Amino acid sequence: MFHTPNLKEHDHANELSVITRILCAIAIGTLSLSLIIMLIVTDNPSSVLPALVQQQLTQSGVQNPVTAVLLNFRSYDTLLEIGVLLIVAVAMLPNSNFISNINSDMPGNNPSSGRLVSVVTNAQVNPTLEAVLRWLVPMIVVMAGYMLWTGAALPGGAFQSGALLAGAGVLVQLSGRLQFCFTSTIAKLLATIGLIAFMVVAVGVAPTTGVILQYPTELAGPLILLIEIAATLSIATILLLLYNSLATQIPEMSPKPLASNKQPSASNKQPPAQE
Amino acid sequence: MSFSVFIDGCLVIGILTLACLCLATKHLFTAIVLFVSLGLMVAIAWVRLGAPDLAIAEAAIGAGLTGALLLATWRQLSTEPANNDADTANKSGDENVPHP
Amino acid sequence: MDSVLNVDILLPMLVGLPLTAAILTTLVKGQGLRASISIAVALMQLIIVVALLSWLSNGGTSLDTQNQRYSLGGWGAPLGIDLTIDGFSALMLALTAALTLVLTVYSRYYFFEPRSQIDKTARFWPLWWLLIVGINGLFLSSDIFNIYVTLEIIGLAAVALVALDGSRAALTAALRYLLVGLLGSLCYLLAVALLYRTYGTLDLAQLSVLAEPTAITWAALALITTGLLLKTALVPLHFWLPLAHGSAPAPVSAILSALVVKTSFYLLARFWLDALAPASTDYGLIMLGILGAAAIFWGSIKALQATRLKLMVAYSTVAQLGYLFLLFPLVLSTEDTRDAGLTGPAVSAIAYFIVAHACAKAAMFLVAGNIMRTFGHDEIARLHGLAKYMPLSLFTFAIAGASLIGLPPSAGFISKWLLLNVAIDTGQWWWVIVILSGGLMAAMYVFRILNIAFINDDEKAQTEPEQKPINTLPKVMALCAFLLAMLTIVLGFDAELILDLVTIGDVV
Amino acid sequence: MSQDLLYIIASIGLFGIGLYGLIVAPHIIRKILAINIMSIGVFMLLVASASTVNGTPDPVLHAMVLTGIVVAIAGTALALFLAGKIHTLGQASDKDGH
Repeated sequence: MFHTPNLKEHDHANELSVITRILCAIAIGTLSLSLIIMLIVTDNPSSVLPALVQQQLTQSGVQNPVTAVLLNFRSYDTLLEIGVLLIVAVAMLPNSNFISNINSDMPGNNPSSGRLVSVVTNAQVNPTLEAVLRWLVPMIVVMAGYMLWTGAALPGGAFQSGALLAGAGVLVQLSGRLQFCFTSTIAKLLATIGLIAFMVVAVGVAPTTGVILQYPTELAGPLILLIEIAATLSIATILLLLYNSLATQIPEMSPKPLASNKQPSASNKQPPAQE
Repeated sequence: MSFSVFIDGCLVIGILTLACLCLATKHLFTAIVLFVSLGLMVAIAWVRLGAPDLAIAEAAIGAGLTGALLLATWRQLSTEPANNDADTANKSGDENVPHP
Repeated sequence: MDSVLNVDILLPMLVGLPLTAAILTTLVKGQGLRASISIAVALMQLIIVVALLSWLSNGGTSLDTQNQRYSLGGWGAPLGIDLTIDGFSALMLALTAALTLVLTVYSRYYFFEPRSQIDKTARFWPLWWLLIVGINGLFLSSDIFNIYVTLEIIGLAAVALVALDGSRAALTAALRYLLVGLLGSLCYLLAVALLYRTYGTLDLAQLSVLAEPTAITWAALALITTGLLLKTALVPLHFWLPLAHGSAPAPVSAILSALVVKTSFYLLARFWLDALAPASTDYGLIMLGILGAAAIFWGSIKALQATRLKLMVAYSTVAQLGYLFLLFPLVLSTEDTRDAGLTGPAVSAIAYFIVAHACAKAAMFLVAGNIMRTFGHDEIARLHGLAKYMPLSLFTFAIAGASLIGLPPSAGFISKWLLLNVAIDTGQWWWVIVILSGGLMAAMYVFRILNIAFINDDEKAQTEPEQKPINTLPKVMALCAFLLAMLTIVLGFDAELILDLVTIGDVV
Repeated sequence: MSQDLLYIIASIGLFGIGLYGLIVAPHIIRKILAINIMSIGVFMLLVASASTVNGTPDPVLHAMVLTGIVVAIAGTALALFLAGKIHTLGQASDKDGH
């Protein structure tokens, strides 16, 4: 904890001695046990909030209580939440522009200048993954659209459909056929569209209802759907950007191509395939 | 009533053992795989606790995307950085995992 | 229609404005444009805060508490999220706005490299404004889960800013800072879970009404304290701060030391004295005081041994943070202020100390940045004869040092004077010794630098080659540091400005 | 009622296992796994206390956990990114203490 974490797999540099490990284990064990006992003993009075949510649900414009809380009652939290995602996206952004000018001088890859998605010409395509994706990606995109739409009434919503779209993007990138470059202006716009839509709606409704982030009741449903669509786009773009800047950090200028087929990484449903 | 407690009991034991194994295994790749399966078990736990929204989010983000990010970084950490000689560059992760 | 135009719309504007600035600076191309947007937004933010303070000070006392709350989304406290402002948070917001303006102007020149290939400002400005969103959001929020989200924003933005210049030392320091930050936030989130289970509400005001000293509340308070002590870097948990603040770019380490570390102290004060006051035991308060005293001694000793100027200033932050934690024991024995929340002589003394330390520390880090820029290094041993080349920066360093030590004309002196008064009034004379010895040790490590920089003793001059500045320093950067140092002197003379600021807005 | 008891024990157990793993494990990826396990533990406590309400579970807690999951992946992604950049910067691993 107090030393810099080391990066080699089997590097036992600053391994804690056995005694300190046991002491740590005992200390953490007693603390957790006492916390568990405390939690079991005190019977918690049920909070007033769920009843309040049920009451106000009719005016919130959506039927699904979780979406109502996320995008209407506590919408300020979700606004800051997308801000957190934007922080990490910006922190990892320039790395991809460093990579892109490496790829651009690679023979065969057309320079991925300003375009978000560009086809990789002489990519080593993974045939099996390619065949599966021909079926899987359209289904995921339709599923994400459905998830977004039913978010108002059934479990679903912006975060889930954004994650699904990002999963589809990860699979497409793994198949090697397409290559994403996230320094293009379209990518930055997509990453910030969620925040922009949220801010515009939040300030736009203020003159009519007198309070920021308070939607007029009859317009609440459509406004929430508008915010959810924009949020889904920006969440999907940012999550894909996170994967892209981590996965393409290996500078491809190594002369020999990497292992014959790219290791099929975790598709978003089943655990990662075999080695 | 006792049957649902049995299911929850198995789920909880499964989750706790997966967590311990995930942190105790020798190889990093196995730890990441165990973590992804832990994420899926927790998604089932959310369904048992009556939170389907969270189950979808946990499966998609907690297990899927976090697993993808971890594997991408693990693959990068296991390949030597390109600045030293080129021939080690293609020593991709697969070789050095099997032999400890 | 008219209700949207009354004054308390300023509260959400304090968060919305930096957020729009962050979005704009992400999308806009060109370093110059981003810088001019940022300076304009910093000016607007200062104007908003001044308007807010004037509304609070004249309308403050007569208003009931309702008007200082702004319930976002119009749903009211338990269901929705409220933004509240009282004297202490108003002062912190004013400090944030002032520092942001000066540091934005400084960063405009610090990061301006027209020819460089990797444009750092594309990353710096959005992260800078998202950090300001987190800080303003935290000082305004009165919802414990919302505070968790703002803590997370501040943590991640600060880590991304520390890792900005990409050197190996900066990246390792940023990684350790991130791990510590995540651990602190998780402890805080666990405490939020415990509090919600027992009291059923997330709002601070309702919590302070409902809280009673049960085991669960004490456990939640203990978790909040460990989580926030990790983020405030009090002595046993301070290991990440010197490297993180030492290896960050100058304006970043300035705002980290002056503001970010104080946000978690502000939360600690808010929970211990206001929200969970019934659950705060006397031993806990004294414990925090003892940890503070230990921080003063440990930080000062390490500052004396530091070889690099930025590392020394970072260790002096660890030391000065110890002073802040003297608030807890000093509040202890004056029974009447115990339940008055965040008011009383001890709180106004500490508030004054926060302002004095913030300006002095920011000025010192900017001077260290200037020296680093002109000489390419900041090893203390090779700084001798510096005064010939950078007289203004050294003069600024001297004034800031005077405020840290607590010499008469500076704001530092007034804050220490107030602290001493409170310590003597409450009859805890041992804190007097701690305060005075802390000032003495601060004097030792500040004068050590000044001695080397001004007195170019002869035998050292022959042995080592004369230090030549490698590139010229834009005038504005030295002036920014000088302005901050002058602020401590101005505040030194006009003590009433801060003191009545802390007490306004509180309905007695 | 006993269902929540199980999950409360599991949540604090996960928090403890994660904390132990974070302190003991030297490698950065194990530390990140430990932090993720701790956050799963905290979320489990939140969801377990949500379902004690008879009938419909408490949506406010579910919204909080959803926000927490997204914050967790943001933190993890930044930590992995920093680890990756340190690795690509080269071998000079300085063993500095605090």
